[in-house]
Amino acid sequence: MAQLTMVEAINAALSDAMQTDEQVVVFGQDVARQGGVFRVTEGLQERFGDNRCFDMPLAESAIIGSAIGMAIRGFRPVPEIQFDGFTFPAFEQIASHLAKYRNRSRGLLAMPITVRVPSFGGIGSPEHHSESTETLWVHTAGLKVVVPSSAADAYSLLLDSIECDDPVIFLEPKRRYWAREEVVRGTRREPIGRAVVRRTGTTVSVVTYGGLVAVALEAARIAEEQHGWHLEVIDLRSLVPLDFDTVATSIIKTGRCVVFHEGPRTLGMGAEIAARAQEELFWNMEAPVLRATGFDTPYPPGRLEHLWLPGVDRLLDTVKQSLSYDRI
Amino acid sequence: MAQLTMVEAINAALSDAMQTDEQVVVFGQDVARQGGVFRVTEGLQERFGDNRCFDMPLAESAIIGSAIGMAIRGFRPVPEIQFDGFTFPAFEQIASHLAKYRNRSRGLLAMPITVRVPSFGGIGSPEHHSESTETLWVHTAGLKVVVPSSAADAYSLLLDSIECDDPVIFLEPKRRYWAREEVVRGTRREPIGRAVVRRTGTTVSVVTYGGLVAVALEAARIAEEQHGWHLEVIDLRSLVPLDFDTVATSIIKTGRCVVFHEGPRTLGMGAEIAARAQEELFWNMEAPVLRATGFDTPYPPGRLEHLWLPGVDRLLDTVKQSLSYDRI
Amino acid sequence: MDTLIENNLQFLQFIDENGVATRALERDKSLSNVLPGMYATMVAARQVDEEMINLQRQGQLALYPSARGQEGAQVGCASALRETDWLFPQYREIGVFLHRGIDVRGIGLAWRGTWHGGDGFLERAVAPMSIPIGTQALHAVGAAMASKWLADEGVTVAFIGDGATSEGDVHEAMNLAAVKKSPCIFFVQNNQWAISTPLADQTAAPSLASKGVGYGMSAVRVDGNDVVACHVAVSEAAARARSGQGPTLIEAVTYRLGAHTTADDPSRYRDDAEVTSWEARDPIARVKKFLETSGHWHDDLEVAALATAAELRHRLREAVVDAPDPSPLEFFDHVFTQPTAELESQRQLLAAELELEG
Amino acid sequence: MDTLIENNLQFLQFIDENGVATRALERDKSLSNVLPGMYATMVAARQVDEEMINLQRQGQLALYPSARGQEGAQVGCASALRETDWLFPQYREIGVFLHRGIDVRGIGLAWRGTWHGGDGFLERAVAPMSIPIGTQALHAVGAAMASKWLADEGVTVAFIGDGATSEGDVHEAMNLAAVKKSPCIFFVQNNQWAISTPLADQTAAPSLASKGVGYGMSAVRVDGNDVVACHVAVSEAAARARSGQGPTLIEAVTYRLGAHTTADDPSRYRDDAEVTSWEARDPIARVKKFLETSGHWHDDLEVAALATAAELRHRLREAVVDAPDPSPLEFFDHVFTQPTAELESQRQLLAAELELEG
Ligand SMILES: Cc1ncc(C[n+]2csc(CCOP(=O)(O)OP(=O)(O)O)c2C)c(N)n1
Ligand SMILES: Cc1ncc(C[n+]2csc(CCOP(=O)(O)OP(=O)(O)O)c2C)c(N)n1
Ligand SMILES: [Mg+2]
Ligand SMILES: [Mg+2]
Repeated sequence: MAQLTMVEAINAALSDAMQTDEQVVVFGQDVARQGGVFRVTEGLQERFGDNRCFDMPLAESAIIGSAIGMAIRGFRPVPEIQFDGFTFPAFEQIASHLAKYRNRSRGLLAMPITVRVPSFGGIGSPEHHSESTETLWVHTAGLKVVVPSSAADAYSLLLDSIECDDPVIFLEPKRRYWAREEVVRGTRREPIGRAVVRRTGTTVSVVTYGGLVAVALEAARIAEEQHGWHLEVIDLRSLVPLDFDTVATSIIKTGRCVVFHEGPRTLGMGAEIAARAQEELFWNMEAPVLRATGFDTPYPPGRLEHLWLPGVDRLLDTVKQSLSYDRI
Repeated sequence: MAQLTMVEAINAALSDAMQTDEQVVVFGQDVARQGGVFRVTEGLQERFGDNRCFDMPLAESAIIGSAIGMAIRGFRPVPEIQFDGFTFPAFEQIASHLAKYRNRSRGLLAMPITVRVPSFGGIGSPEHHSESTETLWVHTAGLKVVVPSSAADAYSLLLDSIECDDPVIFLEPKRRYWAREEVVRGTRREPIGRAVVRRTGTTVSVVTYGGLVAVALEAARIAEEQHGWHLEVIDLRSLVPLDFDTVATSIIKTGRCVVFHEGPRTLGMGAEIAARAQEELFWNMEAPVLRATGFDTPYPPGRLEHLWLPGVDRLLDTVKQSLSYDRI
Repeated sequence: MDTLIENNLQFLQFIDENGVATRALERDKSLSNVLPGMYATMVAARQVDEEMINLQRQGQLALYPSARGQEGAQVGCASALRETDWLFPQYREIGVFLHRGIDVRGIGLAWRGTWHGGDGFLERAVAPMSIPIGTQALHAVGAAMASKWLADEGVTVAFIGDGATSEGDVHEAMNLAAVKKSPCIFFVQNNQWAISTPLADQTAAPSLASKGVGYGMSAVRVDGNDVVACHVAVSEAAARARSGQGPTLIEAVTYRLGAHTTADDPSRYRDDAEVTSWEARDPIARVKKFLETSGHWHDDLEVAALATAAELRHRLREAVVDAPDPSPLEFFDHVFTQPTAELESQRQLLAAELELEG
Repeated sequence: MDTLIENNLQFLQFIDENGVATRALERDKSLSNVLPGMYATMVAARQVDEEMINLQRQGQLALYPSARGQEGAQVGCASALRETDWLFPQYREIGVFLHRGIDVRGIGLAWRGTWHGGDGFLERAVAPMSIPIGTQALHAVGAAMASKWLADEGVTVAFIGDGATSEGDVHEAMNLAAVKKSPCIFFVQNNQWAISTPLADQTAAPSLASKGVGYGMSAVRVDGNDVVACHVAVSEAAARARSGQGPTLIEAVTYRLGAHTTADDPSRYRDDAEVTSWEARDPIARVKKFLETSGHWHDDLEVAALATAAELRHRLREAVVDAPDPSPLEFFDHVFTQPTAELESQRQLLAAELELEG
């Protein structure tokens, strides 16, 4: 049992998947010779050879488009897009083909492709390197969307994603890349589509995912200490499928919910969770679902991102606001 | 005063804008020689010459990317993307540049570009010709998103969009292209950012836009006749800026709201309206905001689209469900 | 191989528009064996094309893009490949589909709007028709890369149009294929038009084949209305690809005799005279003349070709006219391997709606 | 114009790596007037580059992509243009920025992460740095189209890298520029690497200049470490563009002597020997030698160049070290002409947060 960073855990998952299944191929920009700009794919080319792990020309649409061709011939591609913002040149291949091929072929053709994307902000990157892209994929029917929050979860969810016959957009929170956790090679955690309550509580349900799970847990600790609030923290883990049951169970208990995500607020995941909560739990809500999120502005320059990103304070302010709704 | 189709009204707006402002240029695939596959741009090249209205090679990213370059040099481009689904190859230029240039230049550089897109379903088109793309643009900070519902509104909103110094994604509901309305050249209606109550009522607020406004009005007529329900029908007209005040005023009156849009339900505009309504009008809601929408599946083949698209029945079923919530 | 060009307008042709051989048919024998079959498929393609247009006019199909005039390019190409070679069509490849033996039913139903992508394609190693222009070229390259790893000697073909060459995806595809030496053929049907946009507004290149230079890719320009030239060019390209020599770009110079689709009115943007001049270069008439003058013709050939074509037209009509629609509940079946809970509940909603309606 | 090539490896060079003239400098006179100035700008670029790296190491900048080794290409290009010609850089063009007189402050603050895109660019007809590879090439074409309509004799330059040539946007840009005969120059700094990807994994083309063929575009391959060759090639291309003869593709063959950025460790993927061999071809040393041997050198030149460079380093350091951040409330100012109601309320939220924090 080893304490691995998320980078190492993802590397381990790729390596295990390639070992288990010869159809798994890993490729992208700078993934082979260099082992990835974050070293996530380090050593894979040496170990599995040029045909299983290779570099691609600087062309994102080509990375996804050729993966689709490989999948048609029975492979299980795991392409990497170097950064969140560079999924955009591949948007057409993802939305028009990756997401729709199974449907177009009336179920005959699977698209067992996992698109790995180092994602989200928090590490002071230049423009276009800190985008929250999940809304794009969640709204596009036909894609699964997985967002791990820790090393062990990343290991398990990535193996699940690669084995899954549906296309998965796998968003890796860069800011958690170097956080360590015990990872047991070969064991799995909850499958894709299951949210996990990371901390139980009774005051307010905090629904989050990815890099903000750790922030929410920290906020919950502080809230308990300073205010005596018992926050329940739910890690969604996958946004499609969405485990709304786990969210609902929590809300039924607390009556209150704050969604915590870092992308822009309008039509971020908070909107969908809020819509679902009031639709399905109208009589259970003691307060509206509130959103602690990024702003509806372009992602800011590195020096200012800490003020843009929702952190402990914005979350606790929002929790406080939720608590300001009195029972009638 | 003339009864114009929406196609004619848009053509009139383009023509008037080009007449008024020499910086307005119109271009895209098949817009010049042929006058557009829907004949929206008919006659513009003859009238204004090759430099003001011209055809482009088959490359959507080039259409938007070059528009950005023209805007940098002071022009006011009005590019057309031939169909909704073909905005995807231009996604990067739209999301990474069109939406962000003003911010990147700290306000120095405006992007007075109006991207016209024949949009949405309902006319039995092949795959990729019936997409509802609004979520993509609404979630991307920096874009205005305008969706006219009728000929006269299209005329006025398009002139407003072209005059506006911000980038506008102008989504034209193809299914209303041939519906006629009286259009008074040279006069304007409510500006971008103002919703309009198309029919007043007290029972339930129906919030919609684009091609579904007419369907909602038809449903309201039937609802009144058959059930004695008085539906209030709100036409949002622009999704960014969103006129939530008009929606709120209506909900405060009715206590109930159904959002009616044709794209997939998850993270469609219904999610945002629902989230906002419960956040801001928690105590006013007598029922949750419900959604009558398309499904979370790829857009279906032409022969089945009438069963996929939300129509009068799905809307009235949803209204009925809203009314099933009793006051406590 | 003397047919490959590097940046010039050299134009590979074996049979000219009068049906006269302009170049020695090295493989004369083998070609004369297959040419009658190719002729029959071209005739069938032309006839099925006409039937599709009729069916569209009768409201049975939503839309149809005619391949009239491009049968030589299409059948010449398809006939030079193995059945197992994966093909990635755009949407106008009726000649390719028929050569591969795809049931007209599955093609017709796609254009009826019964289901996207058609039916019976994958079983014949043909990808479903691809509407977003140029995108399928990348799928062809990925499949070619796969063939190389599988060492199955497979070749893939990306069918693209002159318009498609302007799209970024086609560039990325050609570049990738050349870098990876993938066994992929880019078969461009340069039919001179992309809807209303003529070639001159699409590119300033001296030829589309000349684009091969900038990718370090073999390229050849052929008379696309000469089925033999197309067949030979693709045969050679396929042989090269199979032997590890990488991709080839083939520009088949042809003409779209009909409208872009049944929704299009080409009189709005092009002269009749141009169409007439290309009608004189018809790929079908030309083979027939050649077969006649070269002594390979016999009337049974025409009779058989027309009979097969008639049968296909009949079968198409039977399969398509008033064809039943699938259950709309199928919407939810093919999104994922298993529908999500959310999809399940949406299915129930639709099921309830359908029940109400009876 | 004899320097334009069509598909070959011809390589335009005036001064070789030993500082020896390899070709008659036709414009000998005028060049010897400007060469000392170009030398000074190259020295300044090298020095500012070093200061940026220092500042990054000291935690004052978030990141910096060194242009070491590419000064000849950059200054040679920029010096051949008018001040009013619009430039569309990628991100590594420090030599271009300095030649244009952009304040080092505005460049430094961009890499500090104070504001995206930098400051002082637009005033000098330079677009903000563009991070998504290849995308800015299309902006350059649009601006060139605008210049043509404005009849302002303007030329635009798209700066792209060898890696960028693989992106679809660059293809669409070159094709569009050629079709519209736009006054646009595609200036490719082929520095052999795209992060860890060497040219051979990026393209199979015989040269990047050869890509001009498939667009019907003039193209030339120059020694990118020879500032004179770059200057001449761009001058000629600009003259062609201004006289309505359309775009030109210029491949400047150079080398990225440093890491991709300060976050990169090139020892992971390339040999020191390769770097050493290119160090011998340094563009700055070469001009100096040439000036010396051709009798244009005097020590004041070096003194003045170093003094200017030192001043720029100083100014950069002053401007950047512990530079204050803008108010985060500015987030809401530049999204639209006027903030929407929703943005207004988000601004209030942030203002309240900031107040709480004191
Ligand atoms: C990405 C994209 N943009 C636009 C269209 C609309 N469109 C359909 S066919 C066509 C022209 C295609 O021309 P070409 O590639 O020459 O093929 P042809 O139709 O001549 O066979 C266009 C612009 C599309 N289908 N996809
Ligand atoms: C669309 C896109 N994909 C990926 C990246 C990540 N990236 C940054 S620089 C770079 C290499 C660029 O190479 P080249 O064009 O040769 O320019 P150079 O860095 O050598 O100056 C890559 C892949 C990016 N910025 N944009
Ligand atoms: Mg064509
Ligand atoms: Mg490079």
